[in-house]
Amino acid sequence: MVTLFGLVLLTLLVVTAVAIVITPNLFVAVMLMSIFSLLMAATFFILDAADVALTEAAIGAGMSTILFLSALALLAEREQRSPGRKWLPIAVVALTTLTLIYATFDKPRLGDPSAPVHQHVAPWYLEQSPVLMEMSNVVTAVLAGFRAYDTLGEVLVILTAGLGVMLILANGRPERSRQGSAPVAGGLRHHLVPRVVGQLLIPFIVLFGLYLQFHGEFGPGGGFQAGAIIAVGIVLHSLLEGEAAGRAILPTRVLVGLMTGGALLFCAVGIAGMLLGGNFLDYAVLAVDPVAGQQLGIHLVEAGVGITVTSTLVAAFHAFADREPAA
Amino acid sequence: MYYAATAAILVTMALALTRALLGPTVYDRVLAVNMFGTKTVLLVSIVAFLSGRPDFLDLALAYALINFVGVLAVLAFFQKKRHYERPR
Amino acid sequence: MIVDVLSFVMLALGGFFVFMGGLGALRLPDLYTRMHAASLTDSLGTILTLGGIMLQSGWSLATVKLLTILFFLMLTGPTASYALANAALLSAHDPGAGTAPATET
Amino acid sequence: MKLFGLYNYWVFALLLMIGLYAVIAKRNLVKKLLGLSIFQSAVFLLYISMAKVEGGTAPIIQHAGEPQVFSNPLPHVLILTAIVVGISTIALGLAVVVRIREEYGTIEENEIQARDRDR
Repeated sequence: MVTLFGLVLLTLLVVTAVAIVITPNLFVAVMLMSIFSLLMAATFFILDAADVALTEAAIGAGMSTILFLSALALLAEREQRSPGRKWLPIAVVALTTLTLIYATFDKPRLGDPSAPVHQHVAPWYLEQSPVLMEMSNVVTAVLAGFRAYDTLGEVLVILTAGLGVMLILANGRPERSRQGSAPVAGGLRHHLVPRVVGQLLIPFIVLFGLYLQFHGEFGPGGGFQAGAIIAVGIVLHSLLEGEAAGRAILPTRVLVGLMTGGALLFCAVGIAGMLLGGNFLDYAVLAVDPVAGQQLGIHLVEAGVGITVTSTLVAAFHAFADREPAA
Repeated sequence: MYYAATAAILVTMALALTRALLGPTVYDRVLAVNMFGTKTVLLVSIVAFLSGRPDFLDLALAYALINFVGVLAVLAFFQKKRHYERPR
Repeated sequence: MIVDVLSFVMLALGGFFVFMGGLGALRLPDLYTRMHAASLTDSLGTILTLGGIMLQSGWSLATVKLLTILFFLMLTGPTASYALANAALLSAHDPGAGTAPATET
Repeated sequence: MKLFGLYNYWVFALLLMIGLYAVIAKRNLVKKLLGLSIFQSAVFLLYISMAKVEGGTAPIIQHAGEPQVFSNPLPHVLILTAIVVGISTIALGLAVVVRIREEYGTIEENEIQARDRDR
């Protein structure tokens, strides 16, 4: 029965995706993208991926919408109709779709326990993470423990992308933004009701993010999800109180420090393992008891991930929100 | 009865999506997005209960908190747009 | 037993109100009436649905979490509707526009 | 349910190609980025669908020792990180689009190319 609900959600997904591509208004497309993300998150949840659903909700419905909107405020909202010559892309896309669908007939059907994916390392992870690390959330154990090297790479990609956004948008027009800085800086100060409720929510959002950060070994949660949710909380403050106030609590220097600091904490944990006689990112040597060492290492690594993700997303938001549209 | 409630929520999701597609004003679409968020919270709560894993209610909580920020971001976007379009 | 019946009634009513809200948001003639339908039934449907699950799960951590969700939804839902209506009104979106079909019936 | 056993993969193929269409056929750069997001989400859907095990539950062990079926945690890990990487790369793309708008005054691909030719 729940699978049937999943089918309905998938059908709605396709409808939304088509609408996103068709609509000429970019603001509408971004709104539909937000719906698309919610549908996607619900689908992930039905497919048993609780952690992924949490990330998709925080990123897709929260951060992604906010970033697209703050970029769109600097751009033209309406897309120009591109004339003629549509048949070629449609033909290519239709042909590839048919080929892909034909290829799916060789795939094992959904949920087949004997599918090749489930035979290799996954059973070992499921078996060993409660033993080696005493962690009940296997996703966290794999993310920060067994495949930490992988995650380190991802964190560095996020860091690089965040620095890239800041550098690309760094050369603003200082003279002009000084002249006309005052008016938008107010945020939503004149919308009293949303402002009061929003301010009430900020501590709860940040607290919830911290809960996810530290509860990640028992339930859905971890550095990535927590980082995204805390970032949404901080961005909410900037939205309500204006850019200037948002920058005042977390200046760019601090943000850059946090971004790199999180990634460095991750690397430092790895190097500490090497200095103590293990391999890079080998947590077992961090404490006398190997299990305690594993847990300590995972907590530190997750903290590093959380710090980097939070500060990168906040910095990207500030980079867009601080700019004024070109004349 | 859970299934009936879930089915009602899914149908409502489809209706809200139709409203988001039809428009006609941008506010209709934002309204639809907001509705959609609430429905997702309800859907996740029911399915979490049905599958016997109440610890997944954390997800519903996350959705409830995040969705509101999205609406406020839209509001800030309108305000910024209005501000830059008026003087020029 | 009584709790079961009560929770089933609440779930059924919750589903009904949620559906009605969706129908209203689709069928009503202009923005403000649609907003009215959507936001009111959102609140009522949420209370009933989550209440129904709460009755089923008894006194446990799940109920506390559900109460928290309900609290935040009660806080954010009406605020979002208010903010939206306010924004629409500020942008000089005329409340009377497009009500013609409603007066016909 | 057996009939719909491949439905997830069909939706994956459709979404992938809808995203690809936006990237190759649309001239608006923001639209291309939205298409890229859809493309990305389609890949996420493929991975998560593969991870599902019939009658399984999310890979969070509740009571140790009790035999339970769990879905495959590995694709979850890969996609979890990919979502966050995805948003940071989309932000990077948006930053480039904003700079292009400032330099060229437009975000339509054909107009940008026309400007380049004139130079």
